[in-house]
Amino acid sequence: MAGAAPWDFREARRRLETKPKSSGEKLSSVEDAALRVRDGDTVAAGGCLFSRTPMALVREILRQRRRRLTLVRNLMCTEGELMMVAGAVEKVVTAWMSIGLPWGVSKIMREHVESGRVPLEEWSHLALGLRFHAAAMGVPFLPTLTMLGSDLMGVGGTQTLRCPYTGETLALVPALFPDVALLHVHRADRFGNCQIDGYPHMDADIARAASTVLVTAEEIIPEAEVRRHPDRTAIPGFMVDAVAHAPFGSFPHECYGLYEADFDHFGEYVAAIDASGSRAVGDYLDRFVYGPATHAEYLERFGRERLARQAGRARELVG
Amino acid sequence: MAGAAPWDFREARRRLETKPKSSGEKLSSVEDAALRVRDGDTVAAGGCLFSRTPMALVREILRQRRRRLTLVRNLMCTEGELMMVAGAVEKVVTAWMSIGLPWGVSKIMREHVESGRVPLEEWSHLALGLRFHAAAMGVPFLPTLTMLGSDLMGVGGTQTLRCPYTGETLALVPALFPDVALLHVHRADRFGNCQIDGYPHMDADIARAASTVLVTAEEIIPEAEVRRHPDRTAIPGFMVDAVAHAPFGSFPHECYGLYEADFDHFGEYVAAIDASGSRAVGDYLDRFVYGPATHAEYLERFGRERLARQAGRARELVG
Amino acid sequence: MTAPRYTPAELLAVMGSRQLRDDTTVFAGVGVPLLAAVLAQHRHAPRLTLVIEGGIIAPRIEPGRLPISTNEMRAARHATMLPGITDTFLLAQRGFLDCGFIGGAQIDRHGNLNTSAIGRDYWKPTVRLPGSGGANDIVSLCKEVIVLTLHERRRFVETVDFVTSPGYLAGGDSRQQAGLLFGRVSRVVTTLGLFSFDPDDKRLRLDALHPGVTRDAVAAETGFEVLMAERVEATEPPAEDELSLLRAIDPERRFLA
Amino acid sequence: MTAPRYTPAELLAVMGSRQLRDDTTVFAGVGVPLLAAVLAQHRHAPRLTLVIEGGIIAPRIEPGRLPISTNEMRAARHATMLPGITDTFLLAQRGFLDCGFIGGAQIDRHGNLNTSAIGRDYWKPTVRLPGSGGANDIVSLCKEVIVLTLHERRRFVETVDFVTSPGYLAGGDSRQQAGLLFGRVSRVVTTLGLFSFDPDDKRLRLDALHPGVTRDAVAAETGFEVLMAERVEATEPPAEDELSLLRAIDPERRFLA
Repeated sequence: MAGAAPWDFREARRRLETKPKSSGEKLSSVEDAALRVRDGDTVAAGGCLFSRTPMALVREILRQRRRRLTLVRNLMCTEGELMMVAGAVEKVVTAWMSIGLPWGVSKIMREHVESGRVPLEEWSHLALGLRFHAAAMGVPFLPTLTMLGSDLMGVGGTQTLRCPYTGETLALVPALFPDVALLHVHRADRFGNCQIDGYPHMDADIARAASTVLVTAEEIIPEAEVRRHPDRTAIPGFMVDAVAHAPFGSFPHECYGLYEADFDHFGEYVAAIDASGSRAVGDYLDRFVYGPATHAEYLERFGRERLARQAGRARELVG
Repeated sequence: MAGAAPWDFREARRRLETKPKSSGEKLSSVEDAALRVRDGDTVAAGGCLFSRTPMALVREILRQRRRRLTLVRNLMCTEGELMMVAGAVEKVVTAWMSIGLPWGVSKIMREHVESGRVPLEEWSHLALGLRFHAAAMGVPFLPTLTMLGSDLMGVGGTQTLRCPYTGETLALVPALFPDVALLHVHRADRFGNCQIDGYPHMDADIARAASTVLVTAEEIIPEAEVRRHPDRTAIPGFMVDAVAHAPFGSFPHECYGLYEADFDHFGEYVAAIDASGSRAVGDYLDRFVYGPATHAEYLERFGRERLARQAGRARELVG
Repeated sequence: MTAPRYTPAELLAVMGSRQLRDDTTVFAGVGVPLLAAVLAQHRHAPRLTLVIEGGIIAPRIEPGRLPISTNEMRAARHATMLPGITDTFLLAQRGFLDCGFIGGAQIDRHGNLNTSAIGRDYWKPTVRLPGSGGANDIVSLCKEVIVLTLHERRRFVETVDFVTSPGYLAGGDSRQQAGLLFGRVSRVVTTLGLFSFDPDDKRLRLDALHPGVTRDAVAAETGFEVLMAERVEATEPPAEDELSLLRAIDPERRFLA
Repeated sequence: MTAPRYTPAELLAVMGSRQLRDDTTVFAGVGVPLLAAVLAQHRHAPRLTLVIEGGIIAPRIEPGRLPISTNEMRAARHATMLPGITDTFLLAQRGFLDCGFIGGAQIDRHGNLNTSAIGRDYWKPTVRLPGSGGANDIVSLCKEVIVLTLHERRRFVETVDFVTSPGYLAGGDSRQQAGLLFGRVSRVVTTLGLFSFDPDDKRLRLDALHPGVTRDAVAAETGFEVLMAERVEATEPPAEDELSLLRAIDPERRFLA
């Protein structure tokens, strides 16, 4: 971020202006895409909780041993825990962090935050969404009625304004322009045009907010197919810096319509933490992150049958 | 609007709160739907210029001889001229009004505005879009960089603010909460869930901004079909007050993928105005608006062949 | 002594479901609130529209395959619409969502909720909780809010350490003074009874006791003095059809146990 | 005297197209700007992305079926994306749109454009024009703006009656002072020559004359004094391939006549 405040729309715009907005080739490997992340970057991840998380990119960033990242994501899940234990993040910005109701409050999160090692800057879910929306719109803030009166107002430095039209008190949430957006989508063409099925989460705003946009896609489709369904496109190619083919790129998280999250895997992961704390996450990193050299090798750790089972469960749900 | 300022988010919210948000039956006739418009209402029409204009609803409102309406639409076309000559509008709020490049500046608009009979409150296209977006968000204004420095700032009473985060000057455009939204969509179910193909224009924001939402649809589909493609739904049923089946409901304007605008018809309409001024529009109203008792009768004035020709032209373009 | 006919979670779900009305939109959290809303749909509110913060409108929750989170396919099954998350919360800010229906947390006498941090220093808390998620937004923006929670002394504290989600703040009109012009926590449904807030001070007030529960039991499980309604009613015990419908929705007893 | 090899509109389209660069996004108005952008795509800027305000990204305009408006299927043919209109303009506000490329209007010596009203009273104008449409937004928000216009004395006025779209306002840094931090009208392409604005005063300046055009001709068709670049260049006349490509795009001569 080079010292600019996260809401500095002038600086964020200047960075975009210097970037070529090409409709040319964007196809990349996951590894090369991740090389565009630098130590110290503010990184926003798309999807939400264990849905459409850009896990292949997250794992590659950890493999490349990035440091001092600020991770921003509305509801953080295992990707946040892995980043904490790997020592990749110096701060997280979120509305909620754990895995999900059945697995209780994240022990890893508690350990890192309660010790002061990783500050957790909390916003309401909507407020953080509006921060991305403000940035996507190219303005320094958006007005809202959320968070007013709560102690969340003091955490991230939200301001209030007496509305010049109505005289009422409004909260102004500052824009958040990340350095990098990490997104996982259903389909993209080689020029970076991206299409998403099911719930869109905040990915479109995050892509517009960031200076650099890295995408993995379940499928790379011909441009002609994009042009046959232009009303399905959520992110235009000129916004995208790199797009990599990564089937099961959210796994073990879910991708709408394609595979369900692997709750058994979450269960084993949490059971290991319950047994041996963050050391279990270290072992997990060795096995699932540092061990496999590529995304394909990672998937081999699970095997075709396991992936097919998860795909079948998704088909049942959206059928 | 009962005296409330168009940006009064408190009053607009109170009106919504008193309305049942039902997932129940919304199916109606065009006639009964239009009966919900009252004299003096602020009416926002969806689509843009000659695309997806809710013409069947506009014609029925004219047939019902509504008066003192404020018509809001980003780019106004023949629907605005008909409303002016019929004496239905006391004001228009728009970014642009005429029919299209080949037909020059609207003589009807000039006559009504230059004489002071119908004030034209001008906003930039984005500013008016942001006014709907602010209302859709339930806030009294949105910040923007557009319109700054221009004489448009003085027309509608836009304010400026020194940004508390950056110190820069920003324009604040006030929300616009219409009494009624008139929308034409591709598909809806009987519960009011609406789907749109192609360019979405501003319809989703307009639906959220208005107190009453009236919809015509090219096709009424079973709810099960909506649930098969929930990511295509733009407007949820609980927002909608009435939905009427109106195939070719935008005609002679276009509906994306289904029929092209009837440029020959525009040409004849403008030629008649060139020959005999607004009297030609009076004749047009008699023939195409007051004459046919229903939307079906209106379509008969054109005949199946003409409609089929326009449908064929649309298929060529989106194929 | 006979075994109770229902678990605390079942009691909460039944009592919660009775609060919901037909022809309304309900912004429901996963777990017991979602179960209770589905029960209401099956029983007395067929035109109730479920809204889930992951960006899901009107799903048909499949019995036995209940969602674990608000952002997953089980929560989205056969929905009529899947808007973005920000858009979904903005529906609440605009006034489209009648009822926020959320689960337990630390709650104080003015209905303020803490799901963020216990301890004096936010940045180095004694216990860090998961955070607001959408709770602050739901409580700030819905027309009314119903909180469902187990009634335990550690949850019902005089003043929360951190106001994640604003109830009535310091009471009186302080919520409105802070700019929260709309909405309110109208009801707290617990395993002991039904509560609301007195119109002036906005302090927690007992309106009704569940079968077999005494005022003393409420006092024992509450860390501050609870006001009493002029007439404290008794709730009807969960009916057979309520329990059987509920159990059919969660046959695995994922949230009912 | 031989017939001219090209019409004024053809000259404008060719000179306009030469201003566009590859690997950029161009926010183009219909008519001559769109034609010129399509010509650039065919000739020297294959990776130029067209953006059209109706909510259209990267359409493939079909020769002979040119769009009449920014909101119709002809403008959207084979697009890669169809965002909403507000979203499309916000791409410009965010900084994604490199070049605004718009057609003629009344223009003054500081590049301010009037498409709203002629006369002193906005509410009762002598001549009411159609209005801004997206012009104000394009001129306020794109990184740079190129205006294409016929060069006529009635269009080039000292000061416009109404600033619909802000050029440099009163000159100097007044545009920036008004809060327009980004963008600028970088170029005015007319049927007589190429113009820009001098760096200090921000007054219209002649940079190059089209073939056969004199400085006197410019002065005669301009209602104020035009500055001269230190060296006024001469543009290359439209080449055969430019004209033939252009005519293939608009064989009906809908906009080229």
